[in-house]
Amino acid sequence: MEPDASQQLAMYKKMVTSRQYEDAIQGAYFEGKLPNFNMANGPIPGEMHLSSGQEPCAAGVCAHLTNDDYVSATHRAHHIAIAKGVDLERMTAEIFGRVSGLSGGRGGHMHLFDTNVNFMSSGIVGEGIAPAVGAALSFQMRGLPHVAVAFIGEGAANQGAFHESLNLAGLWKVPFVCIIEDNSYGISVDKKRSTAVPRNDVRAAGYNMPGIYIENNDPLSIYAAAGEAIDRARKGGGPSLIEIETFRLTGHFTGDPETYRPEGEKESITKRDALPLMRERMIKNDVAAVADIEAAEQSASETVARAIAFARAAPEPAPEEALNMVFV
Amino acid sequence: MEPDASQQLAMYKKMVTSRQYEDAIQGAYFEGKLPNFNMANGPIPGEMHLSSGQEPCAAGVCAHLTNDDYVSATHRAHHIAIAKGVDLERMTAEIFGRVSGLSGGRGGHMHLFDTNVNFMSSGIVGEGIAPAVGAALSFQMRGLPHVAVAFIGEGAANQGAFHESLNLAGLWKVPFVCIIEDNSYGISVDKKRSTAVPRNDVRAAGYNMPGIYIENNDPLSIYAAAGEAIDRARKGGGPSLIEIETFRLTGHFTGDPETYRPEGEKESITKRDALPLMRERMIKNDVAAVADIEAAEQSASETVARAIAFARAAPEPAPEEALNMVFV
Amino acid sequence: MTKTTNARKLTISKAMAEALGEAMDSDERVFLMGEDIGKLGGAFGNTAGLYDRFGAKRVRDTPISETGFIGAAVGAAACGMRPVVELMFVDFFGVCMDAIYNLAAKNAYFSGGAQPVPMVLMSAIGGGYGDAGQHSQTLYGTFAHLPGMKVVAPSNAYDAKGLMHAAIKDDNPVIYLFHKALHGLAWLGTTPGSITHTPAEPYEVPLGKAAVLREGSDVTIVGLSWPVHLALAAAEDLAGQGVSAEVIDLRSLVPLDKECVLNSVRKTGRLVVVDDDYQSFGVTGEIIAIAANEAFGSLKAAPQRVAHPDIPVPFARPMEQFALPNKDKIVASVHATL
Amino acid sequence: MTKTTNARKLTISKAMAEALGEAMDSDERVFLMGEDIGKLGGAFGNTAGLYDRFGAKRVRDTPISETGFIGAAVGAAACGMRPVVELMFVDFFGVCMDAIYNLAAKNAYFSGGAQPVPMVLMSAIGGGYGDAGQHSQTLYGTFAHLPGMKVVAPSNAYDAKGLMHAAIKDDNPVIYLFHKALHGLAWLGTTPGSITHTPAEPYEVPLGKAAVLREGSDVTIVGLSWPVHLALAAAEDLAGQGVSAEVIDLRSLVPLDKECVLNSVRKTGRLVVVDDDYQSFGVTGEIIAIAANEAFGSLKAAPQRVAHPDIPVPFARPMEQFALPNKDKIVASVHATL
Ligand SMILES: Cc1ncc(C[n+]2csc(CCOP(=O)(O)OP(=O)(O)O)c2C)c(N)n1
Ligand SMILES: Cc1ncc(C[n+]2csc(CCOP(=O)(O)OP(=O)(O)O)c2C)c(N)n1
Ligand SMILES: [Mg+2]
Ligand SMILES: [Mg+2]
Repeated sequence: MEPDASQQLAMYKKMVTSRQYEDAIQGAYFEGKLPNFNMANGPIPGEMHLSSGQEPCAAGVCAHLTNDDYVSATHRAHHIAIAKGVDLERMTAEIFGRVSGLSGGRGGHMHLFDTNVNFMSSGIVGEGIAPAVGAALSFQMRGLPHVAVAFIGEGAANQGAFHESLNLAGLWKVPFVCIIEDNSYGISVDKKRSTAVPRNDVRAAGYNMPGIYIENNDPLSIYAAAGEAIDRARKGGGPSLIEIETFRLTGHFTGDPETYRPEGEKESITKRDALPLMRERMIKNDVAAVADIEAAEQSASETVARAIAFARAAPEPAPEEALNMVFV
Repeated sequence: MEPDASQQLAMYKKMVTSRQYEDAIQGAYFEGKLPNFNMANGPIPGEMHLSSGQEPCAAGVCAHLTNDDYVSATHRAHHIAIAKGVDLERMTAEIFGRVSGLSGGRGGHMHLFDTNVNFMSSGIVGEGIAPAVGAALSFQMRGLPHVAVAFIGEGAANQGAFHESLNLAGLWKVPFVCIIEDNSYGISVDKKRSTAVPRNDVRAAGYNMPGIYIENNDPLSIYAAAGEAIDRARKGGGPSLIEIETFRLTGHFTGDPETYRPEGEKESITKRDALPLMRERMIKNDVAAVADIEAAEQSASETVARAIAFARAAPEPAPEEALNMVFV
Repeated sequence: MTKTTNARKLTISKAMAEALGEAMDSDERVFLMGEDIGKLGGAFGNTAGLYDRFGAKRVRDTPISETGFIGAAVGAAACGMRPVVELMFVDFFGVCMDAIYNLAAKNAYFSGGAQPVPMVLMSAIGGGYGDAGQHSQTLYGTFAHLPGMKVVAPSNAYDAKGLMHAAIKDDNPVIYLFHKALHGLAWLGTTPGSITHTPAEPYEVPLGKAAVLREGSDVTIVGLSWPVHLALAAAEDLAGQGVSAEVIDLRSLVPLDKECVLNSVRKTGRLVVVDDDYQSFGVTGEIIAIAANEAFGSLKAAPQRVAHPDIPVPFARPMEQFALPNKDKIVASVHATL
Repeated sequence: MTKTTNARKLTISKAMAEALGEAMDSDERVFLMGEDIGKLGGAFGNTAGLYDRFGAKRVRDTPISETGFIGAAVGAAACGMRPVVELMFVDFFGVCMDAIYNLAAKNAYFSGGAQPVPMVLMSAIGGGYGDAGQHSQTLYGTFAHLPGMKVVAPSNAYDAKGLMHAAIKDDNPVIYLFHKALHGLAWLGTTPGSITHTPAEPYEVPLGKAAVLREGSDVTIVGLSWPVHLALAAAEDLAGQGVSAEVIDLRSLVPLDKECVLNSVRKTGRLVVVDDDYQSFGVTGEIIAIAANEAFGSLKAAPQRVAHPDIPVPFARPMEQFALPNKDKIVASVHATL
């Protein structure tokens, strides 16, 4: 399954929007937090986990999804939310803790829900997998042609929730795909020190589903593999597990000094950044004209700027609003 | 690895002790509970999970263990405790809730601890696996030649704890063996309806350890496979996963009407009962003389009778004793 | 609680199964998941007959994967279903608490109300029959302490059915705890007072409304689930001693019907709280604190409590009975307030 | 608490790391497990420098497998080790609660005392810096409610070091909760009062002894961890208003130093309990219930409480600040008792 020219450009646009978004969030995040980095300060308090470098995973997978398809994402969710079509203005307002945010500021960056596009995220490693299996079950029970996708990190594949959820999915043959973004780190612990096997695709055999490993953070291979898996799931062919080699170009959280990285790693993964590589390839292969690419980039920065402006303009919630929505 | 004649007889003796023990416990358990079965009554209140039929798993594995080796067992623990050498009199007193019981009656049948032989059991499915990995870790850290073995049911292999523990074991290459007693049922749910794959040995590949499946509940094959795995672990070769086809000849709990069993199943597994089969084979192959076998059986019934008598004679604990040993 | 005498008496177990069946009949979105709830009808009979009526798709046996299937229920609830899941014994909450308290209970809040989680988690509580420390706990205080879930525990079949209907209709996660000593299964023995008239039609008992089971003027005894039957027995004894005890069945801890308790305490001036959960940092403390804080002027004596001491539930009968609340402990506590 | 002024001031984070290093020096059986505790030195710096000093075997980074490594600690403890494990945020307890409350906390009881579980579980609690509902909880009430574990939460570096030594020496599982607002990390901001003189030598602060941080005669304010600093600030304000407040730092919930609280309440006749945990069915209820039950005759006014309301911790600053306990709320509560 090869993405055609317009699909490639669309993916690139998602990726570039996501990257610009992360850059903008990073800028806003550091406001008021420097010179002495203190998480509590600035327009965006708390932890911040950016996805720069991992855009191909989200763009390649979500290219095959409609609004009805369900996606659960992790603490590192922005690229996925953008690829899934989450309302970026309300999402940004949420990250800024504003009243027009997706949850009116109750959840923040780690708790992004957009029911219009069936998107959720959470801050507990592995917590989103089972809900996606349950969403897939509901599609299966109701005879709907939708699929559910759980995005997780390679670190999450060692949580019990991963095992239980994948077994359920394989047992019930629900339309579910598990995407593991293998950025080779869970915070500071590299995969070799956390995972008994080099690649998690081998674990798929334990759940009666195909396991695929994609090297090199390549948007086109991701698109192809995810397309096949999602298609199969949609047609009743059951779940799949896809692990993708990707790169976390920033720290685990914004402000992370990344002292645990081996010498030279940052440079080497930066050289493998999929964004410029895809851009070059599109040009080289005549997939898109430079003008189209620049237009996409321009439109991305406008989208991002609009979202940030929307968030900044939105009012803060009234304190007592905290008491609402515990129960509906 | 073949057990020699005396080893076979020793295994048989463990198995026969275990079977006679379960029969005796079942008899005592029903006292005061009939005609209207009420769990609260009789000398042994609460649930009772008997192991009749599964003796080969315990005998074949524990034949390779010393008192220093660590074993964690499940709610269905009697055969394993007996094979591991737990003090049968104190264990029985515990099951009867007497003051001379292993914990003075605090734990009961689902909570059997004998620190002299490094044995524990618990009532939560999958709960014992991680402690065994931790025991193995302690042996590794201290340079001791001991191993730790976790016994679980096939149903437990779908718990998150299984996955997390096996990954840890494979990652740290600790001297650990996981034994899955596949009696094909978790209470009423058969393996086909709980487990995405027919056999759990395939899951070992996800944890960087050998996976072995043993058919037919055969004591000799179990002895051989366990011997190899334990030996390898003892020598620093890392963990293994062994799943054993076995048969639960009774209900999940004593009193279980077993209405969920397909027609004829009970008869067919009873025909495959390893106890008479092993007895016959030993005689046929001249491994043991009938007289030796009968002596073993006689000695087993004396052991069992002594244990039951010890328990019945032991006093009940003082009520206020309940307050002690929460903290040590 | 309308209780007529000559009538359709059900056990709590049967009342739950009946409510589930009715809910499944009237609402396609309702389905069941849990261990052994299919052919077996549930370890405690709560789904008896439903597998045959509704089939394996809507009455789903699960693997022993509580995090998996409770988490799946949350996702199914997000996509238009109304799952009812069974956690066989509440003691198992430790293997799946994240899916309960961080996921099911908080998604509504985290989504600003956009993604409600209409699900019911039913689970067996309580001991008294020798099942020891990992199969005899009640733990309702633990759920009630953490925000985002409603917590109910019926004391009789009438309430059990009505509360189940209300729980299924509720758009929030409801933890529905049934006590083994009340359940009506032969193999567990049953407190007779739990077997009550239960109308054959669907009806709701609202979540968050306590019931005054017996009126009295000298002392208020508060509890829920099994302990209210102990309280009723104690009240009967006390009546013989000339002490008039009011007995309140909270029926749910979240929402908590504070007003019912406070009104009674303002009337009687004396309070005894009875609980089958661990004593410290739990239900008894909360009820007493509410009374001390909001009805201080009415209190004529130190409030008392009868609860499970802070020890694991012991196996041996003399030790377990020692630890459990009982009628005599309640009577003694009432006397301590007089 | 011996606090000299001109001295070796440490943060809680450094005090914990120092105690861990000393314990590892003097006892080979002590080792550490947890996520990112190795090279990184722990998400909160509690193991800073220890990986270099003691190596990867005794300072073990783990996978994100809390049930696995906490359960493994129990097994290691059974086989002669004394593990200290870190659960990065207490909010993650839901994925491993079985290993904590049913396994670690009960094995001593289930073995009749034959198999103690000498382990420490340290975990970060608290919010106030915008980390939202799954990274800001305290949850100590939940642990304290369930039998078999000790629960400590230091309010300053002196206690942090001494309690850590005592916890490691203890043969029982100890849940050791350090509050992020006190921890002394630049990126979290720190309440200055938590940075105290800390002797360079090993010493123990006994588990279960509360500290009277400030003597007073009109009202008793009880708390632990971060809230005691709010209580001290409130007491200062109150002093200016002519109200003499006694401030008690419980330091541990299990064991609970009831006598210290009761003695103070018997003296002042007034009680305010401050907590950073959810209000209902938690710490404030328990302390008030104890006072109402055991010092009823001394109480001059309704006891009050200041706690986190029963809502998830909200993200946005105005809402989070609204939910947190603070000095003004405490002062107002004290006035309500006067
Ligand atoms: C159950 C649980 N344990 C630990 C954490 C703390 N934590 C947050 S992110 C993270 C690392 C996750 O690694 P991975 O799954 O690879 O995702 P990545 O951060 O690389 O995107 C950890 C340990 C958590 N949030 N939840
Ligand atoms: C976490 C947990 N879930 C459910 C149970 C209830 N339960 C007890 S035994 C059992 C079946 C276990 O099946 P398996 O692991 O195959 O062991 P077997 O009973 O066949 O020996 C179940 C579901 C439990 N004790 N713990
Ligand atoms: Mg990662
Ligand atoms: Mg089984």
